[in-house]
Amino acid sequence: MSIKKDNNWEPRILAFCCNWCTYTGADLAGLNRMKYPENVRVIRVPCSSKVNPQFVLRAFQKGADGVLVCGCHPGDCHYSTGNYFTRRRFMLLQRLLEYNGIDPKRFQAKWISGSEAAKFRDTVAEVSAQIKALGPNNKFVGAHYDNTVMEKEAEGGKD
Amino acid sequence: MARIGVFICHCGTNIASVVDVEKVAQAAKSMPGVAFATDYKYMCSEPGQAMIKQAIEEHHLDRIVIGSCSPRMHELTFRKMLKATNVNPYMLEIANLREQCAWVHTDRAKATEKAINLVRMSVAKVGNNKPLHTSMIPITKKALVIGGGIAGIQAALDIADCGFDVTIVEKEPSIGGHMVMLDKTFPTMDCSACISTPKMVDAGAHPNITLKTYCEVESVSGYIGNFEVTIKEKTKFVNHDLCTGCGLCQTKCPTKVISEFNQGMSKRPAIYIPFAQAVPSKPVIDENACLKLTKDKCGICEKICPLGAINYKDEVRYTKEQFGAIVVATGYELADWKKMYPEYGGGRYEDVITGLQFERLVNASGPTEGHIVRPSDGKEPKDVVIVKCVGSRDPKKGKSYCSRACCMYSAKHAHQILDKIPGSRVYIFYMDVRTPGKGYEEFYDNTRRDGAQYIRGRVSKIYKEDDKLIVKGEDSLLGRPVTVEADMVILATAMEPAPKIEEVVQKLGISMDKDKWIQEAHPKLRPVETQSAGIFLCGTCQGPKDIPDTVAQASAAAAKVAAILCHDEMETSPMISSVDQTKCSGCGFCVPTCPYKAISLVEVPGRDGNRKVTKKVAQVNEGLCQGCGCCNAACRTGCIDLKGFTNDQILKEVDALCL
Amino acid sequence: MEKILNREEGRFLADRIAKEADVKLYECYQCGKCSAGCPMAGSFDLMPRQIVHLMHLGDMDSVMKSKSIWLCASCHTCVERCPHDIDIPTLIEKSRIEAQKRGICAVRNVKLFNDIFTETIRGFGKSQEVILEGAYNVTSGRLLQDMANVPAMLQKEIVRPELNSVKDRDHIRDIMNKCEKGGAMR
Amino acid sequence: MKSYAYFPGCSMDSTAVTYKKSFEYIAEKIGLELKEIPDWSCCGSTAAHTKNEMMALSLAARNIAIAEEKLPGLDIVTPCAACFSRLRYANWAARKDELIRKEIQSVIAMEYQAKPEILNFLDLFSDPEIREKITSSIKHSLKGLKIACYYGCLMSRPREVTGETDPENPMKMDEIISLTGAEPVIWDYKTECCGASHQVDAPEAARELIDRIFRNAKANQADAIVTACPLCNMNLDMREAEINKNFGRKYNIPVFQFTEMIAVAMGASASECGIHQHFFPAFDVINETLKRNREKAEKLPAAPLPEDPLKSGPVIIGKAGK
Repeated sequence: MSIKKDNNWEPRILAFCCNWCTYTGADLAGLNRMKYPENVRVIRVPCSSKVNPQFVLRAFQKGADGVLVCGCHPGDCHYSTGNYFTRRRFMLLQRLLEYNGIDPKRFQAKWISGSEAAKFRDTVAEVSAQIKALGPNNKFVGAHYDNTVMEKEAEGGKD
Repeated sequence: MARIGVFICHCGTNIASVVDVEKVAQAAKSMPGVAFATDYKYMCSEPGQAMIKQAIEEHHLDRIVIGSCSPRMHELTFRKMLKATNVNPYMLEIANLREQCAWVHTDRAKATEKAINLVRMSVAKVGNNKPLHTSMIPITKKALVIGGGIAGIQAALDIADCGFDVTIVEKEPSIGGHMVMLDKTFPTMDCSACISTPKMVDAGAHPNITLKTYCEVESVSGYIGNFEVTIKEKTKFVNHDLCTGCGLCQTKCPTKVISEFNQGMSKRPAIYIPFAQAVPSKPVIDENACLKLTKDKCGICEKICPLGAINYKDEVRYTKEQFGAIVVATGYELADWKKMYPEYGGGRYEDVITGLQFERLVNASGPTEGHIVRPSDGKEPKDVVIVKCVGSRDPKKGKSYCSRACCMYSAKHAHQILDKIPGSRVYIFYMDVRTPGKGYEEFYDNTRRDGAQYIRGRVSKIYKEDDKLIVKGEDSLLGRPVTVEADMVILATAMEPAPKIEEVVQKLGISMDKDKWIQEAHPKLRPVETQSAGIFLCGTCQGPKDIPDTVAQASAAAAKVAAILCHDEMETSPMISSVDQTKCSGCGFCVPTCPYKAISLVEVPGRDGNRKVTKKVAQVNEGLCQGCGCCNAACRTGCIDLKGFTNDQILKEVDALCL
Repeated sequence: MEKILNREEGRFLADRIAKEADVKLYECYQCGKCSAGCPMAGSFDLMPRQIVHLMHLGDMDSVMKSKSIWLCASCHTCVERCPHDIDIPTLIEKSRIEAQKRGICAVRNVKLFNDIFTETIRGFGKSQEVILEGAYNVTSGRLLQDMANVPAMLQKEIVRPELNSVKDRDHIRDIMNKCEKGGAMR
Repeated sequence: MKSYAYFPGCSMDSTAVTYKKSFEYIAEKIGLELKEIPDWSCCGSTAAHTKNEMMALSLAARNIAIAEEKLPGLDIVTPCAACFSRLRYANWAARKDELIRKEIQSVIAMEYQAKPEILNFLDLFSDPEIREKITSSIKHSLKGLKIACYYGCLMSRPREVTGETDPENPMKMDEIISLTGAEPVIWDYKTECCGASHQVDAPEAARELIDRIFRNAKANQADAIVTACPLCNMNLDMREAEINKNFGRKYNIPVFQFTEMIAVAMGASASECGIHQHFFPAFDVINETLKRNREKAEKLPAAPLPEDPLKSGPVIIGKAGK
């Protein structure tokens, strides 16, 4: 876990992007040579509904400063209804995070279609600026979490 | 221990000009599990691929990370390449260093740092990849078309012409649907029967087409390539193998009931061929009307049938058949305006008719031999009102959508009245006139030239005083209430999905929109597909449309079917969900999340301590699963997981990102 | 006078009225079914449909100056048949109350009759046909209106000359005053 | 028999003589007792809601509040469509929005829960028990008398307030009237507005509405119009002669209250039910019907409801062939 203190600190933001809309939109942003901050890392998933709230918790636990979940616009889901589940799940998760003292701005869900390259760029810039203003996520720094428990869970209780 | 090979592509200068690719490759070497790392000008080129293959050999690599362009670009290329090596094609991850790094950043140091991070994430993920294998499923080279209207007929003919067997299931005694009821078709004023009956005959005579009239789909199981369909054949009480369609029975039958085909405006016998050009031209007995079947009297048809084709003891039959693909063409029905609009008389006035009733009235083979007369007294109407949007564009009483065909057929009706009845006047109450089609606006122009009066406003009330129907509307362009004393009123009623569409949709495992029209997979790019692979749609079951659009869609659906049936077998994607049944608690939470109904609960033997028990667990149908992973997040025990995107793999990516 | 749409000041008033009436003005697609079925439309200077449209444009001025808002019989035929369930009677009622607040009234006699009616109630707690008709005829200047029926009324005992009255008149007066003064002009 | 709180309304106490007499006759015969709300006051009528919404709600609510206090647990019936509408509005508004209920409470300075249901006379006479009693006390048949049942707007609309499921074609009165043997006709102006609220202050605009109602009743061969409201009745009855004169019509359609028809059928004399007290001569048509039926000495009653063409299936053009 890294502790960031210097003034040139850049947040580290994780973006889960669905393969059919947002990931395509992000590729299009590249194709159009749009520029946005370097601090966003995309993880490709088939559908935003694949994103388990556990992934988000894990990211915060490991020191990510922000998490974005992006998918197709409601009604346009490649798998017809997946993003409705996403929306409901993450509305709940946001409240849970807030309850745990994580600023809700650190976790956002956005709908970006395959053609909305500019929206992808703007979203990244905007979220990045917001999180930069919030400062590093120190919530779990020094907390005595036994990560191995989750690790084991994640490995499917192989022991 | 994994032996990972990392290959960083320069993409000419596309990546290398912003990212220090050598530094990335260098950094990769120290990542856990990496046995080999290098960079190269063009990884996707022949020499690039050869280099990777060679590295696999030399360094005994068992999984590969390529840092290059987007996986959406070359993932398939590299998978294909791996097929020729010892490495499973799915033991591959691609770090997107071009579209999502080099092209969007300018700061070399930061971009390089990000690239290293991206590669680290891919390395972490690939370490948990498992070999996956595509499977091949054989394809039954036969299609099922549900519905024998113009959409179903056209789709069946096109598929059959490609050389595949087709079965049409039609619930009525004849194919033909609504089109054969119509008199003329806009905007060309072709005789509808003249252009649709030849197609019906073609369908009946085509060596590759089997007609199953008076039949319904009872159940559907299986998946693309191999649907198993049970077809229910309703009781015809006439053996069609013996019957020659001579029609003698029809003429002698003493019972007369309302004719569905003539929209209630004439009668037909209990044993009947619905209309003259029916295909097949063989009768069925209406069991609710037949004296023999209801009261055990009469029996004339049996006595006079020269071939002994009548069988009062007929029973419902079920047959099972395999199909490779299904086309849904269940069509529409007119909404029952009588329930929606008590202010239009709610059906009390005989001279307030629907557009479809008018089609029968004006049709030369209809109940009046084409004479437009009032149903109540047989007089020729002079003043006719046409009311558009009855049930359409009315979210409170009817449907919120526009039924699309009414503007044009109302113009056609106006034209026909003005043409056939000298001195007649036609008033058309409309909200908007919508004519987006080839030759449509011109047709509307001509109708106005014929003398049709278009009045912009919705009708509020229709009632009868003495001999006249009083129609009250507003001329909203004048801002003044207006009244027309009409002899006849034609309502352009809304189209709605065929009755029992819910059952069809449920049996097929496809979905409907809020108005019960069948949902297409994508409104623009996959307009004739449903989201269930192998099931296609065409015609008005998808939404209101006119004949040209219906026929175009039917041929499109046929092409999609042919594209499946032309293969002997098909490859399935291995990146689908699977259940670890030893961990599944059988809670069933995953079942409703699946848009494809691919998950079901099954009973399997299990153990409770020492006792043998059966327990319920989830099971994924591999033919139906499309690999979205929605069920994964719903699973409480984490036992259902998407291959290629397992929870484990993604968590490893997250961890690597946060390092 | 020329109307400049973007300068219409009535927009906020119209929007507030629409909100209170739970009406979404944009839903109206001007089909005219309301006006076609309106029994009073023959005497209206603005069709019900036009009232909705003017409110949507923010031109409350024209709405409040119209006769239609006074002539509406509150029969609710329009909303019953409206494809979008737009509650026109409530829009009209609220517009009329706003017009009264501003001293606007295009049909004097309707207001007059209502005023007399409410005053009768304030006085007696029950309505009094005889006083009502008499007072109205005197103040409106239509002295002979409906007078032809009076002899028949008396003869057929349809109207008795005695007055009905509530015992607790103060209560009624109290309620009415409170509503008028308490700013309860909802 | 179920007991009810009774809100007569101002007109029942003054102009609606025939309504009052005939209802009291029936009530006595069948042993129906209504408990009048003590010191009730005007419901506010049209005038109040034209001026001030809270006044309209409060004036109506005062009566409901008194009923809640003095006649707890009883539903309220009222013979007048306008009173019915205003009282129901008050309850509807108060039930929908707690703030409105509280505001009304503070204005009327009384406890107000909006608990009792508000019923009109048609609801009351649709009570199976009352209907049973009426059926068994019918003596004369009004068979052959064609009736246009006029419901008016306030008992029908808006449906969320009145609870009417079919405001275009209600049937309650038709069902009640058919108990007398009289034959309700199908017509189209059952719930069209008669303009009663503007007959005094805007007669030029409102008279036409009356004309249209008579015209449609005539076109559908009605011998008489029957109402269930003092205002509708007075409005149509009092102005029929004027309409004939000013519009050049020859309507001969008396206007009754539905209770008069029942009272007559139960054997009331003219003075007991008031049928001679109409503006437009109404006695003869009843008298002739009774005479005709007495001569035929027909047994009673059960005239069929108007045949519903919807149930008899679609139209056959066969008729056209004639």
